[in-house]
Amino acid sequence: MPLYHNDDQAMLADTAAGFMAEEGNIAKQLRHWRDRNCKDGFGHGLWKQMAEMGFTGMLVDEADGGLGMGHVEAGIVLEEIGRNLTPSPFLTSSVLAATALKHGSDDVKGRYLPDLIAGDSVFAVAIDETAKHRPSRIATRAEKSGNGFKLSGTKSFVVQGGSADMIVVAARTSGSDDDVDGITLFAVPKDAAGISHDAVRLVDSSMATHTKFDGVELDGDAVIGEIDGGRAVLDAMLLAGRVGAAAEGVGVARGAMDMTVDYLKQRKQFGRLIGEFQALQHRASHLYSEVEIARAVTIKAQQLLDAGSQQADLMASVAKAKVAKTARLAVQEGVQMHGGIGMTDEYDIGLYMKRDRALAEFLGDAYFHANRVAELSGY
Amino acid sequence: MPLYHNDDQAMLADTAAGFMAEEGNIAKQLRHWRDRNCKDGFGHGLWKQMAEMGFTGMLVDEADGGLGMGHVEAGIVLEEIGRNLTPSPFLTSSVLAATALKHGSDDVKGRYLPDLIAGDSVFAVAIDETAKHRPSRIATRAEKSGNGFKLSGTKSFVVQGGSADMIVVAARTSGSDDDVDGITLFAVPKDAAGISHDAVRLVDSSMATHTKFDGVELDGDAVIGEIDGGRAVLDAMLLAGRVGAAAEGVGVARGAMDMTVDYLKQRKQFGRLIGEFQALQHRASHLYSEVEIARAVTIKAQQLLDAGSQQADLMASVAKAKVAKTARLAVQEGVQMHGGIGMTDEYDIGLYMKRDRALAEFLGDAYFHANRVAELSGY
Amino acid sequence: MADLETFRSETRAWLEANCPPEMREPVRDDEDVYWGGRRATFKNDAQKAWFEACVAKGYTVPAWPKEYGGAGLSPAEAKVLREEMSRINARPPLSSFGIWMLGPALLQFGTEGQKQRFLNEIARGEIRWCQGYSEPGSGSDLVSLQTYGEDKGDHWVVNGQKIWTSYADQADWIFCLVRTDKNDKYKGITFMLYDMASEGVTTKPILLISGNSPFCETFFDNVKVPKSYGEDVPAYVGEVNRGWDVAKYLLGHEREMISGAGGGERSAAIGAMMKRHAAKLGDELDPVLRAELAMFDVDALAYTAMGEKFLDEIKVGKAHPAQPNMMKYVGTELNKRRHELMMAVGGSRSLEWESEDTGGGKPARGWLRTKANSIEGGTSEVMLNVISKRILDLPGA
Amino acid sequence: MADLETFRSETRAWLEANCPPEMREPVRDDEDVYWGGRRATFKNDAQKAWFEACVAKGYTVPAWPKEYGGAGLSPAEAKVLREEMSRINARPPLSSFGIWMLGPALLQFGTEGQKQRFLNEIARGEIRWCQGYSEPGSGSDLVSLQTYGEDKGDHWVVNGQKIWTSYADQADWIFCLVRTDKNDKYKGITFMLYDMASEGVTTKPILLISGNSPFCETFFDNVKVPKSYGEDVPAYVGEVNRGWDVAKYLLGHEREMISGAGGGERSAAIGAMMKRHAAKLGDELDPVLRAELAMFDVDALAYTAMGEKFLDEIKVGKAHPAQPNMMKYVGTELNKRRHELMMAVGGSRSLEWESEDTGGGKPARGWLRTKANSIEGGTSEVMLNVISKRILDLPGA
Repeated sequence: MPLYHNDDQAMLADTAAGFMAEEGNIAKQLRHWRDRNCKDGFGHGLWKQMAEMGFTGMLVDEADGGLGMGHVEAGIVLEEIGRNLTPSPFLTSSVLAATALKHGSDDVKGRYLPDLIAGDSVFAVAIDETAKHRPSRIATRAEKSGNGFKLSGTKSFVVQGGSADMIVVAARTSGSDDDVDGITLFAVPKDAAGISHDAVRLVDSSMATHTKFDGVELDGDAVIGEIDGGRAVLDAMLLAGRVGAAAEGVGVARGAMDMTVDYLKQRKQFGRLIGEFQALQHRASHLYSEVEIARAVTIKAQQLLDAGSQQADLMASVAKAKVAKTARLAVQEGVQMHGGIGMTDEYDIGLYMKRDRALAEFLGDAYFHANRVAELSGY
Repeated sequence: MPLYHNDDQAMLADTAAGFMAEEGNIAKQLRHWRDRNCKDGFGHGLWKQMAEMGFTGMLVDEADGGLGMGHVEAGIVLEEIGRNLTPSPFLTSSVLAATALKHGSDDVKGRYLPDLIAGDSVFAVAIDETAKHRPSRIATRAEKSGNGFKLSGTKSFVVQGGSADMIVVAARTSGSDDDVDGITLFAVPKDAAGISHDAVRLVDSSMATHTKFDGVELDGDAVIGEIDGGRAVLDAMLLAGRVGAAAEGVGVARGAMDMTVDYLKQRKQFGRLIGEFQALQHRASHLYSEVEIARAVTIKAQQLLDAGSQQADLMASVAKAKVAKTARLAVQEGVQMHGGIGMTDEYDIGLYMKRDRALAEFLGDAYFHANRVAELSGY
Repeated sequence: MADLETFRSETRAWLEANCPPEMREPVRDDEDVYWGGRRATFKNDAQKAWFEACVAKGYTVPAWPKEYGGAGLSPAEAKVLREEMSRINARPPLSSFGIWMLGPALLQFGTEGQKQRFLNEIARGEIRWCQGYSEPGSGSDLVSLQTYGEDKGDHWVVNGQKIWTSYADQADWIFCLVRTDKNDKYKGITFMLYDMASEGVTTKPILLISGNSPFCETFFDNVKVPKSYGEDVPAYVGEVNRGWDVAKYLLGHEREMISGAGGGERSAAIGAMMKRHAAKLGDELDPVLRAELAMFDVDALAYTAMGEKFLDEIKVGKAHPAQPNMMKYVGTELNKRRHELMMAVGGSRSLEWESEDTGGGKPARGWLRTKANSIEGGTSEVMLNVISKRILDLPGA
Repeated sequence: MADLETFRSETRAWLEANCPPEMREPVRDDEDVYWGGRRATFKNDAQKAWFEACVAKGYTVPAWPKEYGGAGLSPAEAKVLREEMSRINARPPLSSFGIWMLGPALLQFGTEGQKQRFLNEIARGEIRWCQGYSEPGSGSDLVSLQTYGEDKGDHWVVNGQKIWTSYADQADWIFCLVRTDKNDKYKGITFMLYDMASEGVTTKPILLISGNSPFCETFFDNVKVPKSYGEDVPAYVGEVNRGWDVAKYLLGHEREMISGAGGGERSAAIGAMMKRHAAKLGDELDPVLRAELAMFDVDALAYTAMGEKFLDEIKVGKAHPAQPNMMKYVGTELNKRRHELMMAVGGSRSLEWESEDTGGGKPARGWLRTKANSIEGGTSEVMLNVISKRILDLPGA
């Protein structure tokens, strides 16, 4: 498969770009909700619109009411989300949770997917337990209890945890914290008895929770996939999420770069446009190169994932790391080249810097994934 | 103590700079001996001259016939050696071996130091056993045998191993390869029975050997310091050698930088001096900053070492790593900014690149020492 | 040397007697810093007592001459005082741009009358000053400033706009670069001093990405500035139209100050601290992150040595006059890198913007704050230009 | 598609029958490469047999038309041939600047007579060409070249000096940029073709830091170059004074080739290989070095994907015309970094310059060779300039 968008994908990209620029732009969404101190961190109206466009269920199989599209397509939407810094539960609900639910029984799918696709039900995912992404260690426990389970433990960095209706929780049903096996995934209602959320606003104005499960009682049908066999579901979910986060990061990088290159063509100092200064030209051209490459490897990872390739896992980590490094460079160069006004809240470039920080951290940062690339490569 | 040269040191710096530029310059020494395919890798005439100036014995106590100077002073000479790429056994003989011999008995000192100081006897040191610097692992063994020892093992990267008269060998007299204790240092005549040298020319035209000890019989008085207590001597020798190598590296970096900045002021392209291009200006200015810093921390390490501070070990690794990174930058920018002619043997900038490579590797590269900084800092 | 040791023990005793325990705690928020000025209030009695003791002793500006409110300490004595204050973690009794910026300019260029009046006001914390340099169109290219003072004989009428005026909304007076001759770019700027309460002065705080607003936009709408405030107290420093000399001197002084600060918190290695921080978060350092920390520590510790060398050389006039630009460049870039790494170790916890656990988002806000380091007081790009020109002597730089 | 599969199986059979086993081994040294030309000799019979089989089949230049010595393969067929050759590690039957550089220029700009003569000579390996572009004073600024051809009616008299002429001492003919109008910088250069055996041509090999001498200085002392070699065979490509168009085309082609090569050996991850290499040396990777390798592999694998995307986009005309500059810039900088890391893993062993264990210093010489990557064919700085101008459209770029 050639590493560029086919005609259908190019059309989708046009649609997504137009829609997100119009409806999801920074003034209309990020600043709007932030300045109102919105506790959800995103606009439900836009989310319903995205559902109407079919975006919310694009990764869900057609048989289950979705569009049956792949990660290249989801990445197209995510890149535009990134470029516009649009707050939405797309990554958590439509990529991570949707991927997990694919592994659920027909019963599970029937129960959750229609509302997810309609945008009526928002999903969060609860994976991390410390301040860094360590999915190999899961201490949250679900003990057998009657026909169901009792869930206890604490999860961190549950993005949309406060406003979501359901939370996909990775918990341990057997074995010890560092075991590969013994994981089970559960769909837990946000308001279940024994659950408590400590909602925190993050640097990018998104909302996340520290969520505590204190003997939360769950029916057996809350299980997604196999009991004790959840590692595969978790891995699939992480893989989709990482590739998705990379795509959103490409959008953040491109948005920051475009804004900065535009600024270089407008701002004058010392009687010249600052874009005339060769030192800045070279840095901008280097940044351009890195962004192109980050985008290429992200599309590569999407295609491998869609093709079910065993290479997808490695390439997902390459993409997540490369994008994290590149978007970081883009926002740093962006703020520096904007000079003083880049430090003001009035200009958008700082918002890109904040979003990059939170997005890069989500599902593993550049260091985590570079290390993972080494491990997967056998060194 | 202020972090700059005092009047005596400044005077020494003038002397050393003048002497090395006159007698030790690239045409007269490095190219001269290299183009004659000299198997010693350095000129004995210059070495005798350096002895006459007192350089060879500058670190040796006055009571033992030396100048009783410190590592700041040795560093002054080494910086000029580095700047002129002067091949000489100064680092191995007058820094490493001289430091080891300081720990020897009066008998040992009396036997070796006069010739060392006179420049009549050249010393090499045999530490590494693999292609990387791993002084924590010493497998070369010296077994008790009568009144003396039998030495067996193989050492690599023995700089000046072929032309030296004596080799200081770190060997194990007890314990296992990775033990801290159980090391003993020996002064071994280069031509002892059972010793064989595989001399190789290195990229910088210096000569080193793979040296094999096959049951080499040594008298008890070959021991430098205490039997089984040689780790302290080895550590002292390494410390002095690393600080010395850093100083030489500063010279390499400064030499490469100066040559490059000069070139920026001479070479025209596109109708302008290339030094007018802002992208190159910024890179040159960044390089200048790094070189200044590398030099500062090297002097800091020298002063701490001279003061017998416990901090010297950490700062030596900081200096060695910082200098390695900086000199690498200097030679890379040097060759690139020289363009095509930078790739020719006719121009000296490539010689700096070659020397930097060999020097940075000696006694641990930037990666080794950065890791050591982390370990010494407790992480 | 004996004298210095005497001075040290006296100082130690004086500090023991006069610095209240509450003033020996690290500064935790803005209220812990006393800025002085007409509208200033003390946070508590300890802050007031400490400030007043220092004013009486001349220790708000210890190295200034006694007749201007200082203690007349020699550089060596001033160093001893700094060391002794640092030993007990004593807070600065007074912070102000008067002390850091205007004072040094007046000491260098001021008339006796100006020094008597303004330096004493500063030393006693009576007047809080702000700085009016940058304008929206002139950041790095400061000399292109447009704020214009029309000469009306005994006064100027000033019109224009400044930006990045620190705490202008809380300041009493401003030292301000004003164009007084439109025909000469460099020799047409006057370094004026005037009251922020003058009619026609308005300020508007600038919200930064860190969520703080330490800077303002400041507007001058027909502000009347008298040319003199009394005998030997002109309303400008240096000469009319020669304010650029004063500004350049101060910019150099500022860079030196920023770069000199490199010896302290900014340059410390962080790896070990980060390991402990990770452990506190129930975590350990990723191997690749650990390696980045090691590489950072090498650079940070090397820069610390450079800072020491730089200060040693400054003292004896050995430092290249443009060296502060190098120090500022490297120090600020390192500090940005430091906070990037600290954020990485802190992970999702460090992303929190308002939570109690993070003291209201201190890690994130601090991290964002560092991004201004390489912009304010001369951008990294300008620093590199200056090094190219003044140190490397590159053509056309 | 069915046709392609037929072609594939035919090709496989043909290769099986015609490519001797000795020609299926990796290239180990210069002698393993056959460059053709008047003075060429074969290393062994296998090399000769393989070369002759390919000439007969048109496989020295498979994508060229049959009438010019090629096999007339379509791009898809050429790709199949490349894949099948690569499958059995078949060596290229013939290497030459005629194939890589002059051929494409003639196919684009040549007369029918030139194509008939010169392309066939190239395809059959009869004439070995070298390239005369750079001069001592004009490297990146190629258009400032000074070698001058004085118009003498039916011939030019060429005087001047070229540098970096690859293997000029072994070449038969040169394609050479010569100034023919001193009044127009761009429109005063002619792309000439002439015999290196002409009177007045001398060459002097340049010793490189790697110890090799693939390049020469080439001097022209009153060299007489006839304007025509027969009917429809002018001694220049394109028009007189319009050689810059040809050169620009070829430079773009060269960058594309260099950047396209990124898909192969250059872009592969190296961490795992380096771990094995360290183990072979009785060692293991330092943790910080391992981290650097991991960061490198991220960049290298990402660049591989970019290489793939670039080639895919080139095929359908989607790539930005200046994208080869970006590929060349990143690919060459990555390759330099790769060799730095390989040298680090190899430690003191990799420093050896002549030893048998290192095949005569292969690691070190290879490492030094990579330093030219970012200089030859347009420096990294020029690449960044081009990106600034043609892709980012930055002012004054």
